Amino acid sequence: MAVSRKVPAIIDRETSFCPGCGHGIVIRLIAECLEELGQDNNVIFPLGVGCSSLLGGGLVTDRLHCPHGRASAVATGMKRCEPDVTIVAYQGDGDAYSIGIAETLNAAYRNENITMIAINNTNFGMTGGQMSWTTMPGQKTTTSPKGRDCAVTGNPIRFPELVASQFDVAYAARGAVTSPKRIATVKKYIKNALAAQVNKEGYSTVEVLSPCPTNWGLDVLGAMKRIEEEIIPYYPLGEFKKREER
Amino acid sequence: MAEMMKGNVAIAEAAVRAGVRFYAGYPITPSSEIMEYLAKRLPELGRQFIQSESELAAINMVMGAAACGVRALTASSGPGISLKQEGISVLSDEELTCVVVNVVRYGNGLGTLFSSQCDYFRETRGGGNGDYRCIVLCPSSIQEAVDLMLTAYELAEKYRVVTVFMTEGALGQMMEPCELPDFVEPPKLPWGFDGKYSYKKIGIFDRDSMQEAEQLNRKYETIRAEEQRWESENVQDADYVFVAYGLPGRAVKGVTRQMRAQGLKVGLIRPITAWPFPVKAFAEVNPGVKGFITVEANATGQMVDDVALASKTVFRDRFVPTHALPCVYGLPSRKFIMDGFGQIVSGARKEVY
Amino acid sequence: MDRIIVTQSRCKQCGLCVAHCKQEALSFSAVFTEAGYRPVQVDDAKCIKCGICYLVCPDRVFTIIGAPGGKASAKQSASA
Amino acid sequence: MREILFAGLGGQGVLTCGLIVAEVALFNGRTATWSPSYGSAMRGGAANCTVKYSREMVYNPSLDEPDLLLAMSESALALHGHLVKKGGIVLVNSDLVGGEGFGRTDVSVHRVPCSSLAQRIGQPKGANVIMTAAIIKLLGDFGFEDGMRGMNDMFRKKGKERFEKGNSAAFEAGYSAV
Repeated sequence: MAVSRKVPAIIDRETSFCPGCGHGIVIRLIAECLEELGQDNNVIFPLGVGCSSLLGGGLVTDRLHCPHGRASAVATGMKRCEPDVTIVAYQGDGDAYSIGIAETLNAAYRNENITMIAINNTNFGMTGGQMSWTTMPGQKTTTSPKGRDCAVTGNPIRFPELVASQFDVAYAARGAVTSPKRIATVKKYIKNALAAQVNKEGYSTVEVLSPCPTNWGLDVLGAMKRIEEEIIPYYPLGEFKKREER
Repeated sequence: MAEMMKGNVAIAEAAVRAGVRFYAGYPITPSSEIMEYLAKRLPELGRQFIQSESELAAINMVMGAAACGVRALTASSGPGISLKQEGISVLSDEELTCVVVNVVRYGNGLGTLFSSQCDYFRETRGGGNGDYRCIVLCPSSIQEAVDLMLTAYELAEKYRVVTVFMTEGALGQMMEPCELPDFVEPPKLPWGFDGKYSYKKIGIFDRDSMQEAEQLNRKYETIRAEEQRWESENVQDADYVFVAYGLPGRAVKGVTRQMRAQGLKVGLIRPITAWPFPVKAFAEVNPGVKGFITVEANATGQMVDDVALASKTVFRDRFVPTHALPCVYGLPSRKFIMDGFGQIVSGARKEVY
Repeated sequence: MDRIIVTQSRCKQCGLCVAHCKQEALSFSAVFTEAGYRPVQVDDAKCIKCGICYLVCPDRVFTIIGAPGGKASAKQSASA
Repeated sequence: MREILFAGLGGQGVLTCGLIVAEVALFNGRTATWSPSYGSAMRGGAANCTVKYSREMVYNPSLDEPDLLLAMSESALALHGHLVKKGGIVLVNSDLVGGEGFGRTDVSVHRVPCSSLAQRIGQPKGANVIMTAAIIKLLGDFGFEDGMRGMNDMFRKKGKERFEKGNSAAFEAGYSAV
């Protein structure tokens, strides 16, 4: 006997992401978790600018395209006015960690009771694969044509570790969507993050390592392999701040 | 009974009474008393106050609140409002509503703390990218400011635009007697998010920007036609009509009344909406008027452009010279106005347009 | 009875499901979708409705309907 | 219309002094404006405010040509002494202001040692109230009773009636000092 698996109604439409893009997986996981927590009809998504904003067309919920990088500030305004509605800031690494690092960090700093899901694909996907603050050392992008030189650009940022170690947040984790097992783990993390918000425990965030086959110039499976072999060693998976520690 | 109140405090309390449920802001002289007051006042009423990390974050927090359909407020000054322009443009694009108070101070860049009207261009033209307009209210007394605050929200919500409340450092800092308006129950606006997708807002990629642009333009045309506000006096037989708003508008009113008493045929138009600019006020002006004179607290004479355009609109068949008397900052003294007027009448001072 | 529904019109031929299907029940169709992809198709004889394809699919292509009793049988290839 | 410039150093109570005069005017049926210097000027040690009151609207609330200057410090007098209207009044805190370098003969100068007077009557913080009363008497628009009642009304509205006795004593002292 098989277990029924049906795409949640709030995302049951086509997406406009590239083939093999991890966004589609993560969004489905968020929607499943919302459904399981009884929040799928009680949610607002402030969306980042970049590929994350393509979620707008794929979502049948309240949602707002925020100015580039500001989703966590917008989320803050929403949460303060609708404290019983689940607020999910959905952003990419360029949005959340590069242009939006101030707003993103400050929401964590305030321990704002929101959830920020960041898709880390180590580049600015929508604008053509430019370097972001999570681009790997040596990674070639359209704006680091000789490979990222960290002596000049700084090192890739590890956001969940940063907020887990420096701020009083409720939950911080990192997962990857490279295999069914890892996807199941990401779902567990996202559910923890959303549950923390529903229980009013404070700021929760999950970063998801996700492939960008188009800009990486790899096929889908090759992109997944790159995450396993190159990216996970730099960006360890796991929970950096667990709910039960509180 | 009217009580002595500080401008910024009165504006903040008027906002509370107009149903503001959310404030986010960042301190900057000369506007800070607004947020200091609301830091205490809003939580008392179970409403929300956030000291944000920047003006940029503040306007985005306001955007979040506005998206949830509450009356939201932010206040700042010169450079702080510059940082808010991105958010104001997005709010305008999403047809979300809020009030942005600019307690104007003088200067480019970091500027100074002196009271001024140097942000006229930015507020009336829009400092962010795109094709939008904000309604701009410019009170000339604390009483007028508190009376306009509810109007600011009602106009914003009627047209789904941002209202800029353009006041001046001196008005924010001064005290004068003022009677506060009654309390309004904070509304939940019908387009506000509730988490249940009951208002079917669509995403930016689903929208038809060309069609929207036409609708927006029609909306702005309606505002232009319906919402011009001004005060004027002695314009029907005036040889010269002064145009001034805010505190300088009030100062010029006193001087033109004195000039009238001395037999000089001068009048005054005091815009209360800087956008839409009160072009209609010019239709009441003496057809034989010899010139318009703006008195502005900036260096370049900014409103003079709008006055020249209004003059062109109304006096189609003849050229009426438009002069500017920019006093840079502070308030124009009687002597400044009289000297400038003398130069204009004698021809020693050339018109701008 | 258990069923698997494949909404082929949504498929972008990324191949994640094909790669992860332990039963080798998934393959690409010879017929193109309107978007120009050769969508995934399921060999119902091999499919055990385990749901791995649902889990890895970024594009909402799969639905698994589990039913008590009865043998897994009829495949539905829905094009929405 | 009356225009008064209150100038001194931070902590001398010049802003409050101006506010009391404005409130007294309001209490007695006038309208009034109170405009402070603000911002970074506050940090420099100097403090001043302009009060205008009138039976009709005050058009221009900012500093123009004061009828009376209160100079609580030497620098206040040096900075603002030249602004006073011809025939106007300059009231100085003679405990701190020597009067050297103030060459005007077209204004009447009144000297009140308000700091020491405040100490003497046991109201060490009452120097500004002393000067308030002196200003009200010098301008002559409001009588002793009207001034006193206006001041006490203001402090009552602020919930500071516990200072009423002390303030009244300082007011009386200031009123008799000019």
